[in-house]
Amino acid sequence: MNTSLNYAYYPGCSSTGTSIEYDMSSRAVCAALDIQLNDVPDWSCCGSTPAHTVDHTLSSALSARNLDQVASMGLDSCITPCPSCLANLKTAKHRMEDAGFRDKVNNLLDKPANTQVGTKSVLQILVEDYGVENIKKKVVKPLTGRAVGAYYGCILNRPAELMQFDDREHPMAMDNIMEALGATVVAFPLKVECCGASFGIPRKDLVMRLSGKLLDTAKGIGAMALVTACPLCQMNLDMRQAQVNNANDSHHDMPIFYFTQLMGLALGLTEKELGIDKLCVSPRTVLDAMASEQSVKERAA
Amino acid sequence: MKFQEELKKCISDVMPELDVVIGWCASFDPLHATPHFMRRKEDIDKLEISPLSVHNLATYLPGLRGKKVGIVVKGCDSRSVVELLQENLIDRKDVTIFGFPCTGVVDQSKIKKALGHTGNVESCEMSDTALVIKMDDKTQTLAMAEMLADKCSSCRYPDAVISDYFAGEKIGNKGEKDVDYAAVEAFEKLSVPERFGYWLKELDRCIRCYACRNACPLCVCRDHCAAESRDPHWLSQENNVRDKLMFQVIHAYHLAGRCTECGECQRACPVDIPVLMFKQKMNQEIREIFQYEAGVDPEATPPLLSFKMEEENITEKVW
Amino acid sequence: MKIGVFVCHCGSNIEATVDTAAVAAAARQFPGVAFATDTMYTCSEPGQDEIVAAIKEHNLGGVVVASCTPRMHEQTFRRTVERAGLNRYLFEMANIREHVSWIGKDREANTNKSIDLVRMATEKLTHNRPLYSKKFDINKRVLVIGGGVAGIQAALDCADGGLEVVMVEKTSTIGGKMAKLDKTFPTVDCSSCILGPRMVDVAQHPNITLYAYSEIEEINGYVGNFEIKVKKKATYVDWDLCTGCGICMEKCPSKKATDFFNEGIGKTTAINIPFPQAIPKKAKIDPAFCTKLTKGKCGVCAKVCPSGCINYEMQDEFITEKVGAIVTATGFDLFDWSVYGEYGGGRYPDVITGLQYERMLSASGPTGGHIKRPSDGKEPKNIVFIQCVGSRDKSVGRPYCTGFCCMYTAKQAILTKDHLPESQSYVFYMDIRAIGKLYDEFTRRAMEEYDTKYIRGRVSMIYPKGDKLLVRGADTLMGSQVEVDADLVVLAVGAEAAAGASKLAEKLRISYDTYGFYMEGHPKLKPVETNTAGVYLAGACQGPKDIPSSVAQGSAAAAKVLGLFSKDQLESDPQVSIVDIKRCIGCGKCIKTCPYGAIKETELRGMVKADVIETICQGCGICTSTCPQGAVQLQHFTDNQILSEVNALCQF
Amino acid sequence: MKVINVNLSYNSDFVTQVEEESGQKLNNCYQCGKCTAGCPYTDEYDIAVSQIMRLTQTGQKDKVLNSKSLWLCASCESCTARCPNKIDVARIMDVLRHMARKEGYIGIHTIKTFWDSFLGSVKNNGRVFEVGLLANYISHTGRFWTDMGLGHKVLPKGKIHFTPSEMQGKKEVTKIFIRFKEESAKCRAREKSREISADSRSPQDEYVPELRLLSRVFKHRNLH
Amino acid sequence: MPVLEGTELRIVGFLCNWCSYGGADTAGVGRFKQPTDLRIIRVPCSGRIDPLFIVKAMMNGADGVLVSGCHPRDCHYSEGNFYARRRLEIIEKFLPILGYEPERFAYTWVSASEGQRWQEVVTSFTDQIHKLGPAPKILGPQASDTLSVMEAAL
Repeated sequence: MNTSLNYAYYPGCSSTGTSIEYDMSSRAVCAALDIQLNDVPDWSCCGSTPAHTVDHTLSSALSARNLDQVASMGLDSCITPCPSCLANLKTAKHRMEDAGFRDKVNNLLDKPANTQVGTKSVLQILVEDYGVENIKKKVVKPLTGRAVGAYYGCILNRPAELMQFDDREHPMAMDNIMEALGATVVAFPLKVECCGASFGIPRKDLVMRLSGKLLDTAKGIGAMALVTACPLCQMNLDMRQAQVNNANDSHHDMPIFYFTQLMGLALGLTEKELGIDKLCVSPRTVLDAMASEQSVKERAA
Repeated sequence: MKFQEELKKCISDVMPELDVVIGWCASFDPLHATPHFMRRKEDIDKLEISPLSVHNLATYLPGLRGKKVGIVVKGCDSRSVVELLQENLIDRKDVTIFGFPCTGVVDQSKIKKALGHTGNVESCEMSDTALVIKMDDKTQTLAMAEMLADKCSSCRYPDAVISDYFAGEKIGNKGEKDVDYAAVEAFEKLSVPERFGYWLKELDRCIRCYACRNACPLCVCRDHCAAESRDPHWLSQENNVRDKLMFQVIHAYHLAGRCTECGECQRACPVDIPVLMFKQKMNQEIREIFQYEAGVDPEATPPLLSFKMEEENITEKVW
Repeated sequence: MKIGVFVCHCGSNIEATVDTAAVAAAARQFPGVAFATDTMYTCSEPGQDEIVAAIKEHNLGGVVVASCTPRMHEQTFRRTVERAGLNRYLFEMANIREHVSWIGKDREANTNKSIDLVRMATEKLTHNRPLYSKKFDINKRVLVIGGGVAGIQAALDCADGGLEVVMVEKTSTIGGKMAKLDKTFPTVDCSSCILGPRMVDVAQHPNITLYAYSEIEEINGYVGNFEIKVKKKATYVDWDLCTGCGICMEKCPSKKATDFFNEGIGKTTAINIPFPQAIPKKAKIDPAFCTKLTKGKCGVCAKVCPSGCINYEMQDEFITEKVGAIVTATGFDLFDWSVYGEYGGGRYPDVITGLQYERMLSASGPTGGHIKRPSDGKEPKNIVFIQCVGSRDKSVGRPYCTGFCCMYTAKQAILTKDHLPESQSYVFYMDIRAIGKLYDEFTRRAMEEYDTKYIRGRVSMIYPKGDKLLVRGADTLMGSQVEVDADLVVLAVGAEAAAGASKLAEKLRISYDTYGFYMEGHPKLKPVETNTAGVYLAGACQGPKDIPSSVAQGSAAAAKVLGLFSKDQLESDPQVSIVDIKRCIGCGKCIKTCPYGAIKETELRGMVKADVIETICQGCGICTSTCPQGAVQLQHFTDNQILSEVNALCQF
Repeated sequence: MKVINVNLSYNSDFVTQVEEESGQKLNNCYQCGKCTAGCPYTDEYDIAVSQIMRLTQTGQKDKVLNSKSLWLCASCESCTARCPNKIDVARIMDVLRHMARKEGYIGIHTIKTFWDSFLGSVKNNGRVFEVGLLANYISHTGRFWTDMGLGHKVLPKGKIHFTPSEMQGKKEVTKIFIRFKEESAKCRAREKSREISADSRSPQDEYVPELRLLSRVFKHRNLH
Repeated sequence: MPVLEGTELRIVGFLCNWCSYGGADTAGVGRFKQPTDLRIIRVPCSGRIDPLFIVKAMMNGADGVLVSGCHPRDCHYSEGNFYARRRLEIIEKFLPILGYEPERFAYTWVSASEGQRWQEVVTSFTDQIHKLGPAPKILGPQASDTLSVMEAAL
């Protein structure tokens, strides 16, 4: 296994707020696996969805500034937990390969944009660079006992030509990790369906319908919890779960973890450092079930 | 040369079975040697091996096919013999090869340059380090190292690679490693028009005497050289630089994967055109693309007469 | 040599963008040109007569025609000059249509280019020499590769025409894809009822030798005299003894073998006969599943076999056959649809291919003709058919239309209603391709009489919902997204070139297109010929085809073979290499590089020389570009001929 | 129902512009509907994405740019990922939205305002300041924060900060926005002169400067 | 009149009869527009092409030479293009020492069905040659005939 994994790390805005626990757990897990993360100095917003809905040059310019920051660290690639940031940073690099477009972007920047810096997701480097087998070796508290489903969201691996990661219709990265952690993984059919994304505020009704459908499906296949890799997905499914229940009068009580949180637990980290307490839907029952199952196993052993 | 007597001995031993043995002997002046065809024992005494033994005697072999021939070879000459065997233009059973440890031969043009002219040389004493030449009743000493032919200073095969008798201590062949293409690389630094102009200038001197071809041990077409044929009609017989240059390219391409860089073509050129460079360039490519060197293995198949379905070192243009 | 030049207008095809009169005028100035003119249609009868007349009148020694590609009319015009008493090789063509008038509209540039091409042709012509072909005997046997319906048709037609036929079939029975079908469109008659008898004819025809479970190992030789190496794969059953009684199948304990004939619907035994009407009706062992062959235990079949024909030591066997012509009928394979992740990529058992569905519908199939969901064996109610899976889809590298899916889907919808009156079929389609006699009427019936719901749009995803599959597609006519709760989904999977098609093509020395389908000699005029003399195409190996067209091609190919064999001798192409014996120094470089071993060493006054065997030489000219002294020359493409073209184009 | 004259209503400039800015060839679309089939938002669309493609192909500019669908697309890439003709449909939707903005078509006010507020927040802070963004959004939609109910869920978890996270480079970011505005102004001028945009209604709205409405937010908080 | 002065350059193509010549025909039948500079010499197989033809063409004043044959493994004569590939590669690498840009020569594979590909090949190769401009030409029997002009030009 590669002993000296070392990356520039771009947290993204939501890590300072609504997805703070994703950031915490990502850092904690990487630390536990001796993966060194170096924060991108004075990073700014990638522009997210709103920017590219307004204009592609603006969007790429906002991303380009951060790619420059990475370059200033003397590195040629960085990683981020957030798929939306990932998409923007990758798209910027890709589009700026076209000279005409690059010039337009440079018009908006202080100094000409760097076009060499590539971006990967935390998930991608965990499965590709670190390796599921090696993760397995590090497990101290297997996640036995409860069935989890993996939900990837729409842009983690799409469009395939750009993202270059996992299967575009049936990604398996998180499923494989969860399996390695000892969890029972139920095949989630709507892995790449949209959750309603950034419409939570302007068009809540959309999120209610789409996220509702996801939760129904998850329940339908007997998942007790979902793992996600996306702040927006997690927010829509977790923070808004109560709203969803009201809107569709359903009665979901399904914990929505960041995959890094469950990884952390399996690697023996504390709930505190993984920000488990920051989840809106309480994961207590599920976690306790896992704990008890473990103890059963231990006694049996 | 200390091994000379030893060599004479074994030649005379085998002479009875041979029709002729080819070597070198003194020529019109002390500064030149000339090919020496030995048929009788007494001829052997005239055999002289020295830094003046420049000629690649392999050139004579195809013409003597069918006869029992003995041949004295320098390391470089022996590689031409290997090529002739590979192309079954001579029969191994009819050829007896005498090798010796070659310490290099001189480049007459360098000596001429050093002395101004070589009109009436009275004597020439040679040691490993120097040539002492008496001429116009004054004595001049030239450093041997500086007078050696270029091919010798970077020689990788001082000992015959194939021989039936070897006289003297082998020096040791370096083999196919670290070949020196400095000359070619230097030339390629020139701009495109500069290169083009250079060859026009050089070839302009060419008098179409074809000494380069006649000296080449691997120009085996003899009377049917493309240069003077009407079918195929590659070249006109006019005195124009285009055809002169074209001939050099034909020569180089026909030698691709065969040339051992013995340098006879360039040595033979009466107007000193650096025609060897074409062959060196060709060999450089052959070596880089096919890791092949001619004149080493009589059993090998040269690269242009074979192929691989997947060529590791050929990357084709993508459109 | 006095040369005549004829510049063709080809109606307006050339004249529209090339000033043919100007080309002719320029040609008159070329050395050797005694006569030049432009003509309306040079290939027409008056056009050809004009050439003949000019040759006589100006006693021309050679002719240049500037018109279309030589691949089109070189033969035509060679015959023309021959009629006028010239040798057919004292003729050259300049391609000023495909290579000039059709690829650019700049009249000046085109005219100028045409003049160059004509100059080139005349220059070459002055170096042409009369060539005379030799006659050689031919072996009037024909090899048919592939025992599908196209191959069967070709074989029977040839055999009935009195030719000896060798048929080589890769699987252990002939019948191909058609044998797997339940019914055929648009008549809905039973596939095996119409194919069965033809298969039996093949088995019984005195002129046909059948090698089933065999493959082509090697092909040598040339038209009239091919030598074929056939590999008979080990069946572990002595077919001379096997009676096809089937006891071994009843008793074989390993019943988990892949059932290739039934497209993986259900399993079969390690020793098996693919289906009751198989031809030949002989058993073979699938070594991957036979415990005797894998673990050395069992041997039941050997014990029960009444004729004692089981032989576990059997090895592959090689047989050489000599034939004069080859018909390739290797058919097609189904596109691997598992690349469609959105359709489950093969993870959902109740999403199956059309061919699997056929086996389900067939009374001789694994379900005995009952439609059952592979997952739970239940009868489906809602059945969704999805068209264009692996057809008309650039994103999976299959931009072409397979052509017969629309029809078999309609047929399957109709059959579904017959089998399950209560069921409802839905068809997601883009366009309905129903060209052909009674075809459109047939698809209409599916809608009008059988109430099949046709929905115009592609399907974007299929996912399980409870014990059903949710099919989400579009109805572009309604302009909305639609969903169907399906019990069974049948994919109209498109056709692709048969596995290994390209490998066989290399052995046959025929070319194939980007997708592996074999190239016909000419898209319009040589539909079953190839560019290799004596090799013909039949059926879907040339491109997706339905049964009628495959059969038609089978007969067409047979007609070509019978035509070829109507002569007792063929004329060899004189465009072969010859050795100038005095130039040759016997270095043997040509012998080393000849792909056909067509050059041998001879002796001339004690000197080694090269010698070309004319009938074996195929005229590639590798030897010519290999020989340093130009001693071996490919006639009609000699160094001097090509050099004259180069000089004509590049005059300093 | 309106009869459309196919040649007169065909706006070729519009088609060319879409093709240039998206780098996609509209004629590659053969209307199989797979994009519509996979689009999670079709329910809310006034015009299905495949029909947007068709209308764009046929140069029906006004109808397309007026569509609400443009604003409801969440760029989930389902259409792009599954298009049999490898058309980047999502990108075309983006481009159409850009044009709609430039030319003052505003399909859905709330969504546009939300995005503007978001960018306003980025413009001022270099990063998104969630609370500020919300406050801003509320003040411009006049809608009382629809997610007030979440307040008591989220606040105690320390996920919400009432001051933007500080960064030095925020000026650089602000400059990006300013330059962008200048550039697009120039561009609009050029287009006007070329008379490409048929009718350029209201000029592009500026990103509303963010108001520090912390107090108001606290009020909401006290409500619970 | 060899080429249209100014607008065209002299480009010679050597195409094998079975694949590339057919491919060029297919392009024609499909009316795929192409630059007019290229003149095609038809040979049975790329294996027939003596690399010296290419040098001959250059020295006779060609500005570019394009060779095209069947795709490897798809040669009508099964091996011709394999030999061709080696020989053409050698000559391509050799041209520069004579004073010709290597880009003036290219070889590729186009099958009879690849009309589109042929169009791309011709178009991009022609552009490539036009970017390089005319090749150095030998203007007379004596070197001086050429050199004087060259120096004047430089």
